Amino acid sequence: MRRVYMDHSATTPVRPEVAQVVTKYFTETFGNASSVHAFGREARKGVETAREQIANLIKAKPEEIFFTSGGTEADNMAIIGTALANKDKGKHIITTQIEHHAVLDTCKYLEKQGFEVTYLPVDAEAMLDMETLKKAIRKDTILITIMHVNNEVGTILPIKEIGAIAKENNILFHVDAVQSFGKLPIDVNQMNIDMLSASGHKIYAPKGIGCLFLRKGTKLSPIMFGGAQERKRRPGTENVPGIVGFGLAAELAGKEMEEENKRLTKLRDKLIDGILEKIPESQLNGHRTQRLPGNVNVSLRYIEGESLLLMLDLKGIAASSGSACTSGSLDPSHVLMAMGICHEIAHGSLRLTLGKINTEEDIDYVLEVLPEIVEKLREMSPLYNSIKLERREECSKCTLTK
Amino acid sequence: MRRVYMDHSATTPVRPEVAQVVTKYFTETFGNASSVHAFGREARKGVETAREQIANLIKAKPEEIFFTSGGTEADNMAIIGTALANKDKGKHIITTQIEHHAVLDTCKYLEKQGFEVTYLPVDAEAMLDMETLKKAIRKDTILITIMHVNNEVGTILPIKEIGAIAKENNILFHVDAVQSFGKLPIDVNQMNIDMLSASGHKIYAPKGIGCLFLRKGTKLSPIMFGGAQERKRRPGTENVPGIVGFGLAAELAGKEMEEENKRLTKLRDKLIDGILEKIPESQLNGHRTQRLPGNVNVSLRYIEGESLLLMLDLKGIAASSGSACTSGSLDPSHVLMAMGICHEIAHGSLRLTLGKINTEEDIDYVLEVLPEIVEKLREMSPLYNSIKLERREECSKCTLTK
Amino acid sequence: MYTDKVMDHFTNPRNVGELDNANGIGEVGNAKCGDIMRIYLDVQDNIIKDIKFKTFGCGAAIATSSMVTEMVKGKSIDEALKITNKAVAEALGGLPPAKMHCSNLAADALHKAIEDYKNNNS
Amino acid sequence: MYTDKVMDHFTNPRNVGELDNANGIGEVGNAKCGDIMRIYLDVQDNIIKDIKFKTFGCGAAIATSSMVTEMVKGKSIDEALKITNKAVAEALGGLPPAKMHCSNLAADALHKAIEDYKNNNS
Ligand SMILES: Cc1ncc(COP(=O)(O)O)c(C=O)c1O
Ligand SMILES: Cc1ncc(COP(=O)(O)O)c(C=O)c1O
Repeated sequence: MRRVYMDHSATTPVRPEVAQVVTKYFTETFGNASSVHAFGREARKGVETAREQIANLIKAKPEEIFFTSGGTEADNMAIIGTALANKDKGKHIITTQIEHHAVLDTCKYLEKQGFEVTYLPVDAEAMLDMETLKKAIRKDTILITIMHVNNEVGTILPIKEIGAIAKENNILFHVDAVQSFGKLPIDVNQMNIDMLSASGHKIYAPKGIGCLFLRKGTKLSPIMFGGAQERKRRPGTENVPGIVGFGLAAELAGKEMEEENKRLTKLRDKLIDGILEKIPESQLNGHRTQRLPGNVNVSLRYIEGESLLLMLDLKGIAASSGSACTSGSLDPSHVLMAMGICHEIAHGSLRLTLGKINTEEDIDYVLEVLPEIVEKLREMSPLYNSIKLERREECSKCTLTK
Repeated sequence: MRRVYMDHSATTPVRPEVAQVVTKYFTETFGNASSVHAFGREARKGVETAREQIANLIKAKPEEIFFTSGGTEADNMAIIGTALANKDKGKHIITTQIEHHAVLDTCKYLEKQGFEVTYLPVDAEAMLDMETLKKAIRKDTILITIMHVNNEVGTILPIKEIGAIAKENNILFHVDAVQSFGKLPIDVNQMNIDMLSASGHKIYAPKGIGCLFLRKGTKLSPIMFGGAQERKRRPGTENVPGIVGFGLAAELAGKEMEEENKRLTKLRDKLIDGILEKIPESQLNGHRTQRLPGNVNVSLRYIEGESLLLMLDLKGIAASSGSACTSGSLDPSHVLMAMGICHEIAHGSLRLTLGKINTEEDIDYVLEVLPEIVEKLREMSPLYNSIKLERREECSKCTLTK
Repeated sequence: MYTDKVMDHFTNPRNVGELDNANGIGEVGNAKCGDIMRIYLDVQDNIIKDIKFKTFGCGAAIATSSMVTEMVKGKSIDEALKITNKAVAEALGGLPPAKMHCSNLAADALHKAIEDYKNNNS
Repeated sequence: MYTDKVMDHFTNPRNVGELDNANGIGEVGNAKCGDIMRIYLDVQDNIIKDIKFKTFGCGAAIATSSMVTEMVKGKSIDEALKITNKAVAEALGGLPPAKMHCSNLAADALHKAIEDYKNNNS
């Protein structure tokens, strides 16, 4: 059976060049980077080269990069670290309703610790309004934390404008760039970013490695305690193979970005247009143009996301959904909810995220298989074609008023 | 040049069987373990198999194992998590003076948060006295956190006795087993352990993966926030390749433990006896018999550890030292200090930790090279053979009174 | 995640559709939660002569709907009333823990349909 | 970590030893901190005719000791007094940041030895 992986925003395979170097650091250059001896010094060299590669990609200085165990830890470090280090200055944090849980749940934790958090609403395309942001700023605002690209619907947020506003108001600015790092150009200086989170496994490096960019001079309280690694900011034996792999993946991503984005945008648009054309009562979620090149997110009315994923899976297609049944909670995606999409339609959302390994044939295959599956599930659905449909009120009732 | 790696307590190479399976999970079974589709389900299967492998090694249940980014995170999770979850019951924590910084610095952080910590002294062999422990217990003691094997001097602490005392007093017991997991038999039930930290890279698995055993029903406040992974106890995309590699390494370690320990004990004793015999004014640090099979820690008077390491390194031998110059701080090893060893002698400490890749020839090589190096450095040392030696008082002055 | 039996009923659901001559219809769940099951009954002399379902929901929801229709087709309504959600899950070889409540409602829908039939004929 | 020059002076230290006929001896550091440098001078007509050192300490401590002896051998004590710890580090092609203070004391030891010589001869 043909296997088509279209879940690159969830995770990516490690690319062969990276797998090779990581393996070398597993078995040959395996030293502890803190050791004095040659095994240690060789490992240290790999770590520092990676730090440069990562810094280069976002126009930072190598000494501003701190390696973490992934995007979640980087988000926690930045947000909790800033809150605790600046709690004497103020207790107010601004974020959005569409952040990843690594940001949202961290903010909720801080609320319990006495901080106040404003969760900015977004519009129907998951876009943030700058006036809304400006109005939310208070005298005691110590941090703005906003994602660059939304992981579900792919909308690209106006980070540069947000950075300018943050700077004007002298507020620290953290960007969750887990979905944009290595995929979109980032310049931490031009964009006035003070902190930025990234994760390796989204750009063909291993899982379990990420980093935080922390602008020189930015105060941060640590969230973990122990050894003096990462200039005393992140304790624990450095994950040298992961770091080296992440560095190489970042460098390659930078080199290939422009061309790969052209390719992915073409594939993405073909897929979006094909779905909207072939499947009635389907809609695109997220911004049509301010959108990550590889992201397709559609809602296919009258059907539920998990059963859709299972059907696709039986045809070899790997995708994801914002349905409650795949989120582990009772509610569908908080992102789709924040965009004002009703529960029923949110449950029927489908995310296809493209990457290096996808070809035009993959797109054709999905466009061949998906309409049949949707038709089959709709035939089973009591919501579809039902004379009783008009009587239903859930959709109007459940639409969250933002 | 012959290369002899004798720093296995710092880190180990990934063993070939493990490297192979990890690479497979990099490029083939690369899915996100939380995904619904086949790529995700295959990854999930790997994770759950690993959880069983780890649980088996310490006689725990699979659902009591939570994967972390390493030993440091597991220590932080256990200690901070227990403190915060039980702060209404009491504010007192008991640990020892010879813990790893991942435990010590976490305790120091908690002291700033209003907790009280007793750091138990140890004797000249880094052994803990049970009466001292019993006396330290207070009505408001909520946690005892004590390491199984000391990472510097290799002394094996009486975990079973400590566990019995903890249980008798109804106090939670956390064990930093980073240096014993996979090397010594552990039974969390027999030993009355409630929490236990382990790390992959000490047992031939990759760096950046570890775990916390958490006895069912034990309350723990989280230290990181985000996704619902690891049954909501540890957020972030699971490091599937690392987890799978850690699982396999744990299983293999369990299978090979008895035989490998016999082999390592023989090599260790040959090395200890050889050094003490060939090098005058040398001493063994740590317990002579209650000692990790692969650990050799000696002090070679009149010389300093870093220069000793450099000399050894030039001969291809990788080792470590408790000297200040290798610890990143101004003082030599806090472990040697706690054992009452004077600064001067602590600076001249040398740790050689043996592992799978070491052979009897390696031991012979070190026994050939080390005495010459020590002689050379002593010739340079103003402390050696000096008529003024008698006048020096540092040694008596600096010996820390415990 | 799902047993082979669940996947079989999910991919080849039995008795999908509506019954024009239904004399009992039952529905549980709502679109907000992502699950709606509707069961159509054709009851003759207290025997379930025909049964159909339509379900909006996850794999477990569809499989349990299919399974319950198969379990009661040809049975008396008294027998059908004895069938529990748990029995349906067991007949499928079990469901993932997370699915045990939210998507395991097919017996409820069946009972509602029988109730509806009884109301219609009382 | 260390430059080639540091490693050269560390592995082949110049002027190791003591001088029986020393007329100036200087020592800095202490064993507690893990660094002791002792410098022996044989000064004749204000010229450092011979110089030796003994050092207990890390690689940087040994290399700086060796380097400083080479830098001043044959020089006048006035010239020698102008040599700073920084100059010694530079002559070695630099030292790791962590080593800049703690192990970079060789010039201090030299100055102390010269002082000792002056005291002995005043
Ligand atoms: C936007 C965003 N932030 C944070 C994360 C968390 O990253 P990680 O899984 O590496 O912890 C992810 C991905 O899971 C993400 O998409
Ligand atoms: C006893 C002990 N505890 C904790 C740690 C920390 O483990 P890790 O480096 O995996 O964070 C180590 C090793 O570095 C150790 O030896």
